[in-house]
Amino acid sequence: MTDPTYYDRPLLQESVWTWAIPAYYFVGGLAGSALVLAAAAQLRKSRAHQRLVRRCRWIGVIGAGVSAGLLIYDLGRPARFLNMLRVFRPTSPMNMGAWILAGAGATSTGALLLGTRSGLLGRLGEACGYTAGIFGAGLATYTGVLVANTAVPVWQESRRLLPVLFAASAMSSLGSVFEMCVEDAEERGIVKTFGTVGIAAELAAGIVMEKQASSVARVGRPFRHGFSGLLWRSAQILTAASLLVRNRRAVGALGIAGSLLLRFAVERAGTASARDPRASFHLERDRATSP
Amino acid sequence: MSQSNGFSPLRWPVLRQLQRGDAKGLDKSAVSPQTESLAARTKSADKVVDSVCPYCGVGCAQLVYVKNDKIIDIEGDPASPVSNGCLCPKGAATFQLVTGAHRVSDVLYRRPHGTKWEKIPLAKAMDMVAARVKKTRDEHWEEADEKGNPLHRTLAIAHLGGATLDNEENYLIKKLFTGLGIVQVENQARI
Amino acid sequence: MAATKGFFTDTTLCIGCKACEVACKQWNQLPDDGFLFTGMSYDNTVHLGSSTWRHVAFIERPAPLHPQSEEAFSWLFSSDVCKHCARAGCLESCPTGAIIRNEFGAVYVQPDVCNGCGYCIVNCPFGVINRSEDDGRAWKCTLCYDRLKEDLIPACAKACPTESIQFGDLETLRTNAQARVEKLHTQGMPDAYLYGEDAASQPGTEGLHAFFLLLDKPEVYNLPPDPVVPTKKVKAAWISMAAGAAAIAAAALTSVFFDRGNGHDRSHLL
Amino acid sequence: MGTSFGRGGATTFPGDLVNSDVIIIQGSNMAECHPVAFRWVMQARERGATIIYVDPRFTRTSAVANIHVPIRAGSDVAFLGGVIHYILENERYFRDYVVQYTNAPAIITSEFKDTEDLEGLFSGWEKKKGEYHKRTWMYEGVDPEAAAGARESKAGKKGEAIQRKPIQAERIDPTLQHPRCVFQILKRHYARYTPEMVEETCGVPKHLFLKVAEALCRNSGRERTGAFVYAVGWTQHSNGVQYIRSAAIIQLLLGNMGRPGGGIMALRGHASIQGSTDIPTLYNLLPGYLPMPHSKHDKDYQTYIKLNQPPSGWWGEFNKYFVSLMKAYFGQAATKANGWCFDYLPTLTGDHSHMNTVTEMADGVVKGYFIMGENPVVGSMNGPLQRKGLRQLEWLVVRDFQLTETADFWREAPEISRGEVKPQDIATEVFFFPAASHTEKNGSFTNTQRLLQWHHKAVEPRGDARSELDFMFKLGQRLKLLYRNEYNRKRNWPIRDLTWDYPVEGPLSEPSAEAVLREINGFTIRDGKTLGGYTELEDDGSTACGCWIYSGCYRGGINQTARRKPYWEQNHIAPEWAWAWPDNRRILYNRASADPQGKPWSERKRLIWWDEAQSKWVGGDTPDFIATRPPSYRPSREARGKETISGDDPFIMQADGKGWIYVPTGLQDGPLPTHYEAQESVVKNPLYGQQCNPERMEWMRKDNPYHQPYNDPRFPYVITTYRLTEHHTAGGMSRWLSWLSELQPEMFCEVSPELASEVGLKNGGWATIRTMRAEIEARVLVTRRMKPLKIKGRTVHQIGLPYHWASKGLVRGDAANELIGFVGDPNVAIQESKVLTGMIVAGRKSKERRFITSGPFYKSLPGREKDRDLPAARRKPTTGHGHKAEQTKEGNV
Repeated sequence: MTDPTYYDRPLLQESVWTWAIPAYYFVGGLAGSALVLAAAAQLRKSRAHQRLVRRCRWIGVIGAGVSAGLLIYDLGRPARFLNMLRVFRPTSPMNMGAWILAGAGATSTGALLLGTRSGLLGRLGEACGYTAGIFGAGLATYTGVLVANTAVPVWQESRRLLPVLFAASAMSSLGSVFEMCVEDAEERGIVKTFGTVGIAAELAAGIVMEKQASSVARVGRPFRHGFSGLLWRSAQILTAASLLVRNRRAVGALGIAGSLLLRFAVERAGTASARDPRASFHLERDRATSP
Repeated sequence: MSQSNGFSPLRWPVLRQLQRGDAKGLDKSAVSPQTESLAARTKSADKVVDSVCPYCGVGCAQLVYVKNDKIIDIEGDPASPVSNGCLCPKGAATFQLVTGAHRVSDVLYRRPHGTKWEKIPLAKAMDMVAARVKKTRDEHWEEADEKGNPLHRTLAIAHLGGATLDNEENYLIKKLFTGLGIVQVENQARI
Repeated sequence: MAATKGFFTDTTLCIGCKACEVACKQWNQLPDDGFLFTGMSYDNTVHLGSSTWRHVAFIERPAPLHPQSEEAFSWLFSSDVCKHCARAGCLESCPTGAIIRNEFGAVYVQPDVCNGCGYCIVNCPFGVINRSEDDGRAWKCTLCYDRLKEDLIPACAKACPTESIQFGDLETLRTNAQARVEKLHTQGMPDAYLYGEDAASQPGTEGLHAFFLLLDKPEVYNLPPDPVVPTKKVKAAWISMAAGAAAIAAAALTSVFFDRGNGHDRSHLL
Repeated sequence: MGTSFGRGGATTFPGDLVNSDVIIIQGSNMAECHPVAFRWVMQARERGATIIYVDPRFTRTSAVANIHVPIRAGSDVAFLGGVIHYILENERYFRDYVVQYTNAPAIITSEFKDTEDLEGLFSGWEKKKGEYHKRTWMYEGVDPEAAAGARESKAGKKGEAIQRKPIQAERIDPTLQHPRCVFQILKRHYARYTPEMVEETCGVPKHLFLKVAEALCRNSGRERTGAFVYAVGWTQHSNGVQYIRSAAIIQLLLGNMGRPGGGIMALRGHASIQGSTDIPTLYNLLPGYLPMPHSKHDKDYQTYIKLNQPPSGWWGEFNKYFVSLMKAYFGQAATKANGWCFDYLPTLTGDHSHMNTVTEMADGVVKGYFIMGENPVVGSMNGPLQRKGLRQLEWLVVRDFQLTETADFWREAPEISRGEVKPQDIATEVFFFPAASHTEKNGSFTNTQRLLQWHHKAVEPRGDARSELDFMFKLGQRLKLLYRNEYNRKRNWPIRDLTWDYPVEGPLSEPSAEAVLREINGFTIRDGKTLGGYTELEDDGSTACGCWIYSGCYRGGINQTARRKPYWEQNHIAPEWAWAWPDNRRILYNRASADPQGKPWSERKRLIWWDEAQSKWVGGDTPDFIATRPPSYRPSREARGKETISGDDPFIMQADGKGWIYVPTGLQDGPLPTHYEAQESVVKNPLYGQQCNPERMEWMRKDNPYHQPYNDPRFPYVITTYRLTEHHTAGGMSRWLSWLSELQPEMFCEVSPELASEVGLKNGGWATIRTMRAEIEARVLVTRRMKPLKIKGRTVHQIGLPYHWASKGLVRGDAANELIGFVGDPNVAIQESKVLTGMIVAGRKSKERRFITSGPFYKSLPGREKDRDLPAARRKPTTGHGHKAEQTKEGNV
């Protein structure tokens, strides 16, 4: 069958997002998973865990703040960032994300401020903590939906695993951050398990997702070719490497780099896919032929 | 800034969604004040003037919308049997042709051997041109040829242009130049 | 709510004059999108975008156009525009409510609300909407919403000299289009077909309010053969998200409750 | 067309094309250059009409036409001759129509010799003068001396030169059998224009040609009609008029004139190009196609009238039109005693058309130059020579919207950017006046269908911008002032007596355009009452009228051109929308839509008919006839003027009331169209020994060199130039607009894949195109729309060049017209810009000198030049400025 295009020009508009958005995927993920861990740790009322809780809350609060900053920075009209909360539009993952981020920011801050209080305020703080955990779980995963809910073939075809992948990567990145920056071996111990699970899941999810995306060869192409392919592979290698090395700082560094690179790889893959009219054409033809 | 986020608590669309029980917020609830007051700019025109496309010879009818002595829109006149309101890309660009920044609004003068344009007053320029015409005409007048055939003319002055001008303008050009004894009057009809 | 309006673009009547492109820019006062010689036949504006809301495609085709000629060459034109899909990706993905569906059934971007998040851009399966470099907002065809409010027809349809662009009530347009296709078939143009005229023919968008009569594969005109609004496929992603969230929670609880590092003892020692 | 039917204007209007059963578009890329007029062609197509398009290129018109015929540029006369041959051979002509309404039965003098006998020349060729003496082309029995009116001066425009001294056939043969009747001559003349010949001359495959001829014939006749559409693709040739004549002959043979869906539609490229010939800014005409007096012939008023007022036909009223014009010009001063100021008029001594003006300029004869709304440096031929001319001027006045290449010739030109010429060395004094746009002034345009449409002022012009009306009016006032003390000299009387008292209005006190239109319409001297039409004009000085054919446009003191009654409130002719000349007639010669007895040839194609009851002509259009003259009317022997038009003579402007298949007088280059090759061609004339039109205008000058007439090894390719939808002529109204510029942003050339591979051109890359005149560079567009043609077994490549760009504006590129030399049609002095030869190579142009005006450019070939002309036709004398014309002293070339 002939394979026509219009002078090989793109069918789709490519994303206008800057580096800030993939960076936000990472930071948001980090903050999100931190808040979940905090909420979990909050359940165990031990001083050791209190330290962990506070540290995670700090990561959550700062992370949420930085996230908001990155998002606003990327807007065409930053002054209008509040419009994100103008409507409630369930069809728009970005709108949902905005509410989640707002919620996570508010509750985690509340938890952080009230966490040490006693009495009613203290209990309110606790409640905030658990809610923040729930929001955090959303924050760490919704970006996967955000990316999947597009017309960009490679992103669309990654939809079944992208949120899981981002979730895993969020966990691993938290682990890595602790490996690198936290002296307290015990806290590290707790997070280590958390992170290691994440790394394993991240690697697994990545492989399966690439396979799924490539069920139409042309669609999965960006994972194997070009700059996006390079990023994608490097991300996997770095993450895997973080399991092998001994030095904990190195482990942390590799892990962070890995999950950061992962987000940029996904971003680049999308752009490459949007530039390739055949990706869309093949995907749609394939779907048309095999119902 | 001011017109940014339509975010006055009372007009907050989310509240409207709640009132309407609109779970998705895809249409009415999300309408902004500016959208509600949206209107075609031609609605506010002070006058609409009948005109004709200045490009090719088909003669498509145009309507020129004017507000505060400024042209705000030019489009086809649907009543025309010639064009039924249609315009080609050139005709559709007439607005830019007549209002564009490319148009010069000063009289410019380049003196002999000059290397730049100089602005001069319109009246002065007209006087200078009239003087040139007289001088050239007087110096290069031909009353009759060697055989005594009548000439009554000057070949030293010529004119070019007319196909883009109005009939009335062509009439005055031909009338005045003929009166001056200028014969080399030409236009795009031959170009 | 007024009757749903739309465009029927009949490419067999198009002469590629580009009056629609200019009439649109004139009415909407849009800037040029650069002066670039592309070498793509007579198409130098290439694609729809934030400053080009009508775009005429020029296709030099090594195939005959029956019944015009047996010779294996023909030149096709098609004036592309926002499809104002019945299920619109840009609309459903817009987080601010800047993009709405108006009383004419058209998809409209409210410039006073848009904050330029850029999400609609990756959500249009036709690559129509884009963000303006100049003012950071997303722009596309408005179906001349401002003109419709005054009962004026859109600028492009009004200018079109050969009625290739027809504007009107969607239902009427659909009937006319069907008749047109049948006529062309009897006149020896078996390739003529309608693109996206209703939900049945294009379930992915549930039908286009701006649909087309084409003579060749959609790809030839740079149109997707079977576009789907992203939200129709995203369910899997939401499930995946739930799973992911659950996984994090589970992992968190596990690592917190089953960690060997016995905090008690040490806290005693302190 | 003037010579065939009597009037130069398009005989119909685009809207009427919907009634056609077949439309042949040739010499016009209608869909691209007149998209809105093409609306009607598309509607005709949807109604089942066959659209046939003949053009060297596959254009946007080809894309939607039913049949596209690729043809070698410059071979149309051969193609149309082939059609005529086909019609005659297969007896497809509309016999009743031909016998009754054309001069086919007329018998021609025995002295006449056809191109068949003389290898491509007609009888009467005069070596000495280098032109024809037309006496031998005359009808038999008509005094040739009296008839040989046409002056040596090559003049007129688009065949609109009115015939001086027209005549009526004395002897006719209704059976069309007489060997010397026009019909038989026609048969012999076109005998060799066979399908095979068409194939080898035009490169049109025989089967395709036959398909076209058949489609045309099948859709013509009593029940069906076909129309021809042309534009400058036909006129801009060294025998341009004969292109149109060929179509006229076909339309007369098929009976397509004066009927709905028939006729010949001339598409004009400028808003008022028709108007600027009706009210001419042309040297050889006065308003209403009255000829400018010629120094040699029109010694005085009486002679002028004697030579121009025929005894028969509509022009029998000539004197009334002329006297009324002089009253409009000179008012009270024009009296019977002084011959209505006849000797106030300057006279002609030959050709004073644009190209001659430019050469005279280059030779220092012209000192001052006005240019209004035109950009000749880009729009006219041989740009280098145009600029050379401007450099020799003492003063130049340019009126435009912005500084054009013409206004800036002294600082921005190829030769200046190359340092061959320095601004400091140019002595020309230049005035630039900003012009008002059509939205800033009142006035009327006359469109391509002779329709006068008024446009109203919407806003005042900005700054010093003014209308030409205002400029001319105030220039006139100043001159009257300057001359007021020199009225003792007779030469200044015209200035003194010129009526120049137009009322002024508005904040800028501009002259009233309506007042001028009223003068054009005409009024009575005594009580200044506006006239209702030219039938009210008198030759006793009691009426004044600025342009007799426009008389009636201000009927009843109402500006008829401003009428805008919606089309849906009237019939398809829409007579109440604006006003058309003559007398608001929309389809000319519509008397021919009815048979000699006055009944429509067919109900399907009825337009006007004779109503016995009201005893007048009635129907959808204003009759182009004497409204109350019954079909049965026959003129008496001593009838004069209008009275000589009998009831069944549809072509009332013709002396004999017939459509002229054969033109006994009024044309310079022959009574019948004959195929000649262009000045520069790739092939030898396949039909005759005579290569080019023997009467063509040439300029033998160092700065206007020509290539070999054919097979010039240096210039193996055919070049043709044209416009695009997205730009307007020389770009003055489009290159400065972003909305248009982005659509076609750069100069490019169109070549076939075959040619591209032959010379190594890449799509999107650069190419350099050369002729003897100049060298330009352009981006390359490789496209299958350019198709190499097979001519006599060899491949002929054609190169397409749009001519919109130059050195200024938002989008730029070299100007195609730099390449083209001065060559002209003898009848109308229009230039040959649609076909020439040239060379194309890959890559950008060299940095060295590349303009012929800067010295020798190509080495001339060894050996003798190939002949363009038969020995008999050769060595035409040259005038002072290289122009080949009647004998004059050797010049300073």
